Amino acid sequence: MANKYDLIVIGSGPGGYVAAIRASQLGKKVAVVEKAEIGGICLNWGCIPTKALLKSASVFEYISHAENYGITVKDSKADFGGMIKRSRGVADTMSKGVQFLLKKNKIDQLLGFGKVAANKTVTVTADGKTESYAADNIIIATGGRSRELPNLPIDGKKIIGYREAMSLPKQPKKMVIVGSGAIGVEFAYFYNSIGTEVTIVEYMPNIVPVEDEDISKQLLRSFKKQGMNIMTEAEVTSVDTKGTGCKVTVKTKKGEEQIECDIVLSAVGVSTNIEGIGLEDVGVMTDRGKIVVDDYYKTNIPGIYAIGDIVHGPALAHVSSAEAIICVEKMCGESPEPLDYGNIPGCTYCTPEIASVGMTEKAAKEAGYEIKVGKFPFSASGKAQAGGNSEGFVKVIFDAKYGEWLGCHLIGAGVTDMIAEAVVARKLETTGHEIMKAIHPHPTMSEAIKDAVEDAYGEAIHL
Amino acid sequence: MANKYDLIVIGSGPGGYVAAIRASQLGKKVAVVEKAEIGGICLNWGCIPTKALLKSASVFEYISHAENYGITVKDSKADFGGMIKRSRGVADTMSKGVQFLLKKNKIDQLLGFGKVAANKTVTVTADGKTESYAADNIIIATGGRSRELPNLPIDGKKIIGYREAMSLPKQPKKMVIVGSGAIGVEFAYFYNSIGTEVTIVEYMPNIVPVEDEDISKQLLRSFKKQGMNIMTEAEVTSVDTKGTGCKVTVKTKKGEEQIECDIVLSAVGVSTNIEGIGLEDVGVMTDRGKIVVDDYYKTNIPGIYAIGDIVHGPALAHVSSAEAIICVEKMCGESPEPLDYGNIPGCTYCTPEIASVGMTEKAAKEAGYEIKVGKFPFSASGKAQAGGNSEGFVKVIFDAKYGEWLGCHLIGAGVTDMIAEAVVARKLETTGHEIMKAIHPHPTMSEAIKDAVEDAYGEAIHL
Amino acid sequence: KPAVQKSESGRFYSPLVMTIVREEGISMKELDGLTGTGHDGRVTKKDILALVRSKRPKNYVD
Ligand SMILES: Cc1cc2nc3c(=O)[nH]c(=O)nc-3n(C[C@H](O)[C@H](O)[C@H](O)COP(=O)(O)OP(=O)(O)OC[C@H]3O[C@@H](n4cnc5c(N)ncnc54)[C@H](O)[C@@H]3O)c2cc1C
Ligand SMILES: Cc1cc2nc3c(=O)[nH]c(=O)nc-3n(C[C@H](O)[C@H](O)[C@H](O)COP(=O)(O)OP(=O)(O)OC[C@H]3O[C@@H](n4cnc5c(N)ncnc54)[C@H](O)[C@@H]3O)c2cc1C
Repeated sequence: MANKYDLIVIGSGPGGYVAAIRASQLGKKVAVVEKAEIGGICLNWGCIPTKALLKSASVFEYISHAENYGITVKDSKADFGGMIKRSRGVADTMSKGVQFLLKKNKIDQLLGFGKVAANKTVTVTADGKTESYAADNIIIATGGRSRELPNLPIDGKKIIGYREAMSLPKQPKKMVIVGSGAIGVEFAYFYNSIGTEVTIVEYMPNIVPVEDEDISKQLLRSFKKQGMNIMTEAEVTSVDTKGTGCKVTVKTKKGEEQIECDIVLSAVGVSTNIEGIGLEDVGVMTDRGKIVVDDYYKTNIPGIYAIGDIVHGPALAHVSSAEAIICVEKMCGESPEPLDYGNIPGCTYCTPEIASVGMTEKAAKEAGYEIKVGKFPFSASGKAQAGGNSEGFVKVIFDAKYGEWLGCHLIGAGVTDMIAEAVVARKLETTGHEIMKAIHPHPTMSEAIKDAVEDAYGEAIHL
Repeated sequence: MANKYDLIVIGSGPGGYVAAIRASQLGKKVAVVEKAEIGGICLNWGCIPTKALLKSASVFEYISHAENYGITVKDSKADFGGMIKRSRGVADTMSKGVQFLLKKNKIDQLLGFGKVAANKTVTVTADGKTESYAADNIIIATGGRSRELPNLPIDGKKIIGYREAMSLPKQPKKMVIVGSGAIGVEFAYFYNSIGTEVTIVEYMPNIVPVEDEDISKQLLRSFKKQGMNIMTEAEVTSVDTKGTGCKVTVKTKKGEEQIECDIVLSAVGVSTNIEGIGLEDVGVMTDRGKIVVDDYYKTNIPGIYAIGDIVHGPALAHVSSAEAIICVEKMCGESPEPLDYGNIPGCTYCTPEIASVGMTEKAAKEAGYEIKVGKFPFSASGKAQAGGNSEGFVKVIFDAKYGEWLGCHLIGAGVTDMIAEAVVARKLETTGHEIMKAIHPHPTMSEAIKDAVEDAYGEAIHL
Repeated sequence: KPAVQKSESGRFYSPLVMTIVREEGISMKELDGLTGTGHDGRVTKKDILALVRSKRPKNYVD
């Protein structure tokens, strides 16, 4: 077979393209198979285009409150089409950027549907033609797609998933968003802030249910203040799409309720793309929709690896990329440390932003720790006051016995850029002491982390 | 003497008020003497009100570029008076906040001019009356004021210092700013962005001369793009204020030049408030305008300490506060570590923001290190693209031998909230390895730090 | 207050490791004798907790 590679990666998302580049850096001959856009969901339909929309929304919000900053604005309008266009443009630029990186690293791009086959072969089908490629190693990084609930079948018009939500032809007047994880609340913030009437329906008692309860409560307060309608412990039992709009039936603890809207966004999680890619043919083991791998992302079949959204662990771009590097370095004979899944930050980019790493207060208690908790509200921060961003707080959790930094939970302006401090400090096995004694510059939002740690240790100056 | 304290602090800035609160926490009976506003320069005429103005400017800039984000704005106007009023309001709120904290900690506020006198006494003079107070310990934290150059005497009308610059009755049309340290460039950005024609005159070859040269060059490019006129290796030799405006004579390498403007802002540094406060009477040693202290801020006179802008080290609020805590803890018999002056971040809040810690490339080379340098431009960052903030970069400097993180230099949007990662990691004695292996969330600006470290180690994925 | 201490061998230990060492009364010599599983043999929380567990000193509660 002429087409022989050291490594073939199926899927070009932040798992796949990073794996390919790292392998190429380590001297391997590499190809990437991609059936849709280079860069995967993350660059084309996930992380990046949503952040572009959210930036438009936050600029629009500043304009709406311009007089607070000593600026008079006569007349402003959110141009929905313009925002969508900008977002698609940013996604495009980033996708081209990855194409450039792949070329620069001499990685072949095999466009088409990839499938693993016997004897370490990958078949690529495009336009009805199938080619075979041999490889010493294969990494599967085919990522995910919107999960569908039985009562909420996505039709792409009135009941939509995230793709349609970021490319609608016109702005809906009323929207029901089902699910309040990161994707749900990001779209909720975006649409609400540009004038759509938004209702969030969440099955659990709290919105952003994976976060610390205090964070959920703050976001609830903030979102209500922004004018959203929020229903928790609630479930969509059916959607009637026969008329001009939708009639959504929601079951709550108080009974059933009907909500009318133009569009229902289903944001209830992600399913994995593991069907029809040959796993059964070669015998790759899966478990509840995920491919089973070891600490270095080896499947049960020698030479076949899997990373990203299709393996256990949180479905996040930075996790996919980290797994990619560990997988490839190990494959190439280096000795990377396994990923510490206990130290992975999660971010949500609505306003106020949320960022957290480590255990929630509840999880720490359930794990049997005796804890010290510290909190610092941005309302007491000089920089937050100066910036007009005094909503939110920092919450830190320490083990009372050894001083380990068990968890850090932030909600407020710009906190997604502040959580790295906690990740790095935890990686370096800090205790609270070092954070208090590291000089945080004044005036910054990041000082609030130090202030919260001081609070945990009973030494808060600014409270 | 009835008025007996464990500790009297002269000056209520971020040095003084923090010292007072920490001492009160440790069980001391404390008073603070203040002749002007509680909270010092920082809260009233420094860090905080300038950041309020800068926020107004950046909101105004967003409005001016609203169409980039898919927003149409018909008519917008910077209301200079409104911006100033907001800034004064924020300063006021913060000053009241500190008054509240002092009360809460049962610290007496002695309003008037404080002086140290023999036998550990402090005299406080207000409205012509002088009271004496005894104390076991005295901390001097009287801070600084605008430095005046002989050729640039501040008249408060046409040749002004920072106080007037943040409280002018009306916006100048043309302004010459002398000095391009943090204060100079922050005002330059503010005034230029709201429509004042700004010229910066800097004596040194680079603007922001304490920063790494690459940072200075980037800021120069950015400021020129924003339309400022920038003169380096230039010196104001005289200002003629006789006419309606000012005629500023600037000596450059090419010869002399005359610039007309409404207002000249002198931003050439800070002098210390050490005159007339009794230092000579009690024999406190000074050296070139600063009070001489040891590692724990003791002066040569037992029981008298000095902290903040009036002692050696960078004149920054976070330094004053850190010194305050170390000074007080030591005084109270604890064992604080001395401050590591090599790990103090410096921030400048113009757009693009600047944040740095540790050595510049030049300093590292001069210190004899063999170095590894890594750089990552925000133009290659997905978050920066999505946010429309692709100007600037991250530059990191490592010791090639042991991997020590010698310096970190950031310029770009929001970087003042990102530098804490480097400060904390350096405090925890990281090498580059741990930074690369700590999972930075995607998509964030903070990823660029990890990317720059990867570049230093020859493992950059995204370059 | 946990100060960052240096070992006699000059090895660097993380603040968390040092806190555990102090809390559990482990000697610097024992610590220096430990082989770490971290990057470049660094002793991590995991390694020191394993030592604590193996010794089960009086004040250790499982
Ligand atoms: C709206 C939204 C917002 C998000 N925001 C964030 C965020 O802010 N931060 C964050 O960390 N994560 C975010 N995520 C999650 C993030 O996008 C995913 O975790 C990440 O993209 C997973 O990377 P991956 O490489 O595993 O797979 P993907 O990015 O899903 O890439 C898989 C690629 O494989 C291709 N592919 C699939 N099957 C085949 C096949 N058989 N043959 C060839 N190619 C194939 C797909 O076309 C796709 O391009 C978001 C997700 C969504 C939907
Ligand atoms: C425009 C500007 C912007 C700045 N921005 C920043 C920034 O962003 N970040 C940063 O870190 N630093 C910044 N600084 C520097 C910062 O303000 C100072 O480093 C800090 O205020 C020093 O604190 P301090 O406690 O030593 O003194 P100060 O804050 O100067 O406080 C001293 C106090 O003592 C009082 N006082 C003086 N003499 C007497 C006396 N004899 N009796 C009674 N009271 C007396 C004064 O009235 C004053 O209130 C800025 C400074 C300026 C001017």
